[in-house]
Amino acid sequence: MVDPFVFYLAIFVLAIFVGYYVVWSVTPALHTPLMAVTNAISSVIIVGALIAAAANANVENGWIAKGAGGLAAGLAAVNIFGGFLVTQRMLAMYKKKEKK
Amino acid sequence: MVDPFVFYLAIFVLAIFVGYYVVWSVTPALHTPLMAVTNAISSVIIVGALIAAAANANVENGWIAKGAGGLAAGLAAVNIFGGFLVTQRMLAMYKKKEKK
Amino acid sequence: MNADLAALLYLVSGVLFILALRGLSSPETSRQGNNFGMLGMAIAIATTLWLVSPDTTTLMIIVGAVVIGGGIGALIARSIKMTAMPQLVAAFHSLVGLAAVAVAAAAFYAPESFHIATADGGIKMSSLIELALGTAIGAITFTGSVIAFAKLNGNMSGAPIMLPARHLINIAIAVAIVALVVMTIQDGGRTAWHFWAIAGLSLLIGVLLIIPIGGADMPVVVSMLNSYSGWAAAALGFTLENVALIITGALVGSSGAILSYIMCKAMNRSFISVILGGFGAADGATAAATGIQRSYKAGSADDAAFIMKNASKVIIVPGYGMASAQAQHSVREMADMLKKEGVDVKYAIHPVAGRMPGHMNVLLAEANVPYDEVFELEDINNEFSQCDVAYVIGANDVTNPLAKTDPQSPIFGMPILDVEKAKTVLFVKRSMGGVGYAGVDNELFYRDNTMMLLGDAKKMTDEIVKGL
Amino acid sequence: MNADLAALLYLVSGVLFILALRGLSSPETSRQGNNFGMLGMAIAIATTLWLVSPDTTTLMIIVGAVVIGGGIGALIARSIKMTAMPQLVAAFHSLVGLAAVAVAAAAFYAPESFHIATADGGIKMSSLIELALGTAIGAITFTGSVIAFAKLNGNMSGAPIMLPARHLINIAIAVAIVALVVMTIQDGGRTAWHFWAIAGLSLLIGVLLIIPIGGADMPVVVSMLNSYSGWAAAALGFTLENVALIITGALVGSSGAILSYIMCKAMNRSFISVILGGFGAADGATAAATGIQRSYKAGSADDAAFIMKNASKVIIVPGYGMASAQAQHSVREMADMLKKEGVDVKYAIHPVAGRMPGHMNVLLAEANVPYDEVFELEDINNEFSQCDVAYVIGANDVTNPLAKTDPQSPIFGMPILDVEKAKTVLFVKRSMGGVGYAGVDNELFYRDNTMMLLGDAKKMTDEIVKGL
Ligand SMILES: NC(=O)c1ccc[n+]([C@@H]2O[C@H](COP(=O)([O-])OP(=O)(O)OC[C@H]3O[C@@H](n4cnc5c(N)ncnc54)[C@H](OP(=O)(O)O)[C@@H]3O)[C@@H](O)[C@H]2O)c1
Ligand SMILES: NC(=O)c1ccc[n+]([C@@H]2O[C@H](COP(=O)([O-])OP(=O)(O)OC[C@H]3O[C@@H](n4cnc5c(N)ncnc54)[C@H](OP(=O)(O)O)[C@@H]3O)[C@@H](O)[C@H]2O)c1
Repeated sequence: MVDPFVFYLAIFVLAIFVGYYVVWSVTPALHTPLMAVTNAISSVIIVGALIAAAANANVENGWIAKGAGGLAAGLAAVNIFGGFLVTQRMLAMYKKKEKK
Repeated sequence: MVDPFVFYLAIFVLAIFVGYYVVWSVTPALHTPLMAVTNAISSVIIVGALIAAAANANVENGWIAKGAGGLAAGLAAVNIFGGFLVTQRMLAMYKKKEKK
Repeated sequence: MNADLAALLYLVSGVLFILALRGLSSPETSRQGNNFGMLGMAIAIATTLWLVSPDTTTLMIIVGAVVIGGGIGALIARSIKMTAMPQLVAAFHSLVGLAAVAVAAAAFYAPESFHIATADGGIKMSSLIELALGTAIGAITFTGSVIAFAKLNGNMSGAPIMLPARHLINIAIAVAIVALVVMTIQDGGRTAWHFWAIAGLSLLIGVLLIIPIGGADMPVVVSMLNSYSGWAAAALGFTLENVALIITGALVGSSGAILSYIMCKAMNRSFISVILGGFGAADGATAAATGIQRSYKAGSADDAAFIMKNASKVIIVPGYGMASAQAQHSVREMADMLKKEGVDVKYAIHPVAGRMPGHMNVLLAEANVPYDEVFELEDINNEFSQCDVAYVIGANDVTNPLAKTDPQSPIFGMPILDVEKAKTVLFVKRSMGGVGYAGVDNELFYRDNTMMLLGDAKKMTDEIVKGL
Repeated sequence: MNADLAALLYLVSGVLFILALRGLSSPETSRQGNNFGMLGMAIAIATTLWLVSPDTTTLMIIVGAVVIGGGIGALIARSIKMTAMPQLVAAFHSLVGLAAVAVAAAAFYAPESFHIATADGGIKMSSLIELALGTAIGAITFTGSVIAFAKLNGNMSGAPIMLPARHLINIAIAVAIVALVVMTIQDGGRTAWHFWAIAGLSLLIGVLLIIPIGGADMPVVVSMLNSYSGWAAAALGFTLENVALIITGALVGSSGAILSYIMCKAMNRSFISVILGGFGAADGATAAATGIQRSYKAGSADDAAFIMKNASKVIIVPGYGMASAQAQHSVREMADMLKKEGVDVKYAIHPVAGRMPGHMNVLLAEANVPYDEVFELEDINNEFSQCDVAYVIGANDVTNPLAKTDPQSPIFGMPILDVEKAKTVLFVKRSMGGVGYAGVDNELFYRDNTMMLLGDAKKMTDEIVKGL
């Protein structure tokens, strides 16, 4: 059996290639929304926060983990809602010339 | 434990994205070498051929596998040498204007 | 089976994030892309909740956190001014950084929940390394972004703060962090203060790294920190064995790095020189003082209105001044009036006009300027020679011909908009003394075909609108 | 440990293959890219040999196969004419397809070696599906490529062969293949004839799919088969749990698909219409017959030499005729002479000029034409109006203005090179009767500013060189 780490590494390496190409293909006019949306998606770290919040409260330090998880979930939520909504707001403003 | 299949699938999906972007970024002037080199690299199927050739000769049908492996290795070798060398030959021809 | 399905769903959400960025390749597809992003996030969250099957307490914590956090986020997103985007992005980054530290702390205190505990109650070595990396990068992102926010938002002076021997201090702290990581590994992650020391020193280094960098270089810093937050997420993704987190980390990491690169390239500065700091307001004043006596032609709003009304082609060149005066709506109005007079109006955007990439585009979009009237440098630069008027509003460095002629100038080599080729250049700025971001005088002000319109960008444009 | 290291090495080789394709984004980096590709292949082979640690017999088989195969490959690579590249690529694809079938057969017969055997001596279901997929796609690639080779190489007429009820036959075979796959799964892969029946039927369908497609559509077919061979490799990669194979399969699969798309797009045809076949030499003759009476201006090589010597700008437009006459060296010579006379010479290449993507570029490169004198359609198309002479050598469809004006024409909507805007168009072809690939008459022949140079492309150009 191959150690899963190797797979994660492979996924990471390929994702860097994808990131490289996908970002270069973003039009410069949308670089500000790009910054906002990368911000939003990097808050997927909330999955870690949820796991932490679900830590067993009865083990030693369980409540520390739960608290940290709750904090992280809240912070990430600010970003998720804030990031996606502000991006949406910005993108809604980009309009083509109306045909007359 | 996550089934390795999921990892291979993830790698496959990401590699398709990479392939998409990397091929679109190939300059049209090099489309012929592109066809030749993809040909060469698809012969990495030779790894399967080598495994087949190394099959245990003593089990039932072992020799069939060995034979098929040898055949596949030979075919793939034609492609590997042929593909990379012809690409090299082509690429060597692309020259810039000499400075006078 | 559950784990397999979850991994698949995380893969789906990673792919949706890729599609979210891919959508940004054109305004038409961008909105759908953003929806993909939200869907991806929803899938990731739902999958995690399903996996951990939280009890009531946990659920209350989570719901509470998400409702409060989400509410604040939504509120900010609705009320924020478009001109404040650079600050906002910096503020958001700081939160991602802090969240990463909190998650790492939780994993450190409750390794069983994260499946990284060893049989004897310690933490796996590989996980400790990943956690330490995630903590350090997250903490640097946090304090660094806070400083960047304060500088951009004006809560803190933009001037670089240069501590003596700062490089030595930084190196010493970095060495200490590495030593602590080694200690915590040897000890299997059983000593809490190791973790907090790593976090604390990283917070400190985040501050020290950013204070010597001038306020105007903050956009590059923000982008760099964005990249860092990506790598922190990826490091934690390895610990959590989470495909979505790894893919996202790599995407965000690349994105930030590429944007920093694009900015440095368009400013013709090396990334290293930005990071080393010291570039900022200080040198500006001196450079500006030299040019102050030269003669220039000043004009009024009515003069400008007259010239533009009689032009057949006008190119508007917005810059940082338009953003700080919030003049984008007035500019759109002016353009509409001109178009009614039969004038052909276009906008020319330099890649680093304003204070963040795409800054001008988003402001013009806010003012309802159709994006097909807005052109990038390469696409419009050779049209200046055929246009009657270049209306430069709050842009300065990006039009400065010194970038082509004076190898001594700090902006030498930066590609510029060739506004000087227009028949007439109208230059809106508040005073002859004020300089742009790079702090250099602009030769254009003193040319024969230039007319200076001194005044606030918004007021001046509004007056021109009246004059039309 | 061994398995981990091997997986890492396969990842490295996959990444090297990505870099190999990435290198092709410009001629400067392409040679290094090719070296990366070779290195990646070497690593993949070495890793596999290390993993299987072959005994002497095995080693002899492998070395024998590689020496013979590699020798043949090297020989072909050295001796092949550049004009025969389309055939060569088709031939190579057929080998990949056949190799995939052979590997699948081996896995079917010796599942233990491939770690896909179940405890009771059968084969895992997922592996059986992957094997069946690999076999079917591989077999189709094999026979399909053989037919494509024969049509391109002239061993077989290019005319489409349309069996009656061919769609029905194809569907019936496809259904039979699916049924066989189900049977072999139910039976755990214990019955050899299942496998051979799948392979056999797939070989048959490969033939049936390609014979109705006209010879001139073969480039699209070759590219499509390239894509198939990629997917076959990826399917086997899943069985072999081999990262290099999976990555490569995805790369090759995308590459072939994108090239097919580019070709169809540039010809303004739908991929479906290519695959359904029937487009070919037949309709050409009739269409050409109609235009034969119209009057045109013919010229001699000396006339052409005189006109070009006195021009200040000449654009050369090569097409399939240059390839088939092997006139590229003569063209280069002519261009050199003209340049000596002070004439500005450039080359304009249409994306589907010739018979495969990039065909003209590789021929011109062979004739030592510097690639910075060679321009793509978008980059040069507006220069025709400023040039004195367009020297069209063996190109036809790609210059045909009908594509813009006649919605009935089979090439309508295809972007063309605007040679008609040149002051003088010199048109080299063998006869007024001959038509291009699309089989339509070219209105340009009868224009006032066109001079026809009737004769073989190479001979005509050589004579012009003498005239200069
Ligand atoms: N966009 C990015 O991503 C980014 C990132 C980092 C750095 N930068 C740098 O930022 C600079 C951007 O260039 P730029 O041409 O846009 O701006 P700039 O060179 O910074 O010049 C701004 C101009 O606007 C005027 N101004 C300021 N406030 C005004 C107001 N309220 N009304 C009217 N005029 C006003 C200023 O003169 P007064 O003070 O006299 O009014 C000045 O002439 C470049 O040097 C670039 O390298 C950009
Ligand atoms: N490049 C690709 O990837 C690709 C793929 C699929 C299809 N196609 C199709 O192929 C066509 C390519 O267009 P094209 O303009 O390059 O070529 P074309 O339209 O096929 O025309 C070839 C021309 O060359 C002349 N010719 C042939 N042999 C000659 C010789 N020995 N000496 C002088 N002239 C000779 C022919 O006339 P005579 O017979 O009178 O000499 C004809 O006018 C397009 O229709 C395209 O859609 C291309």
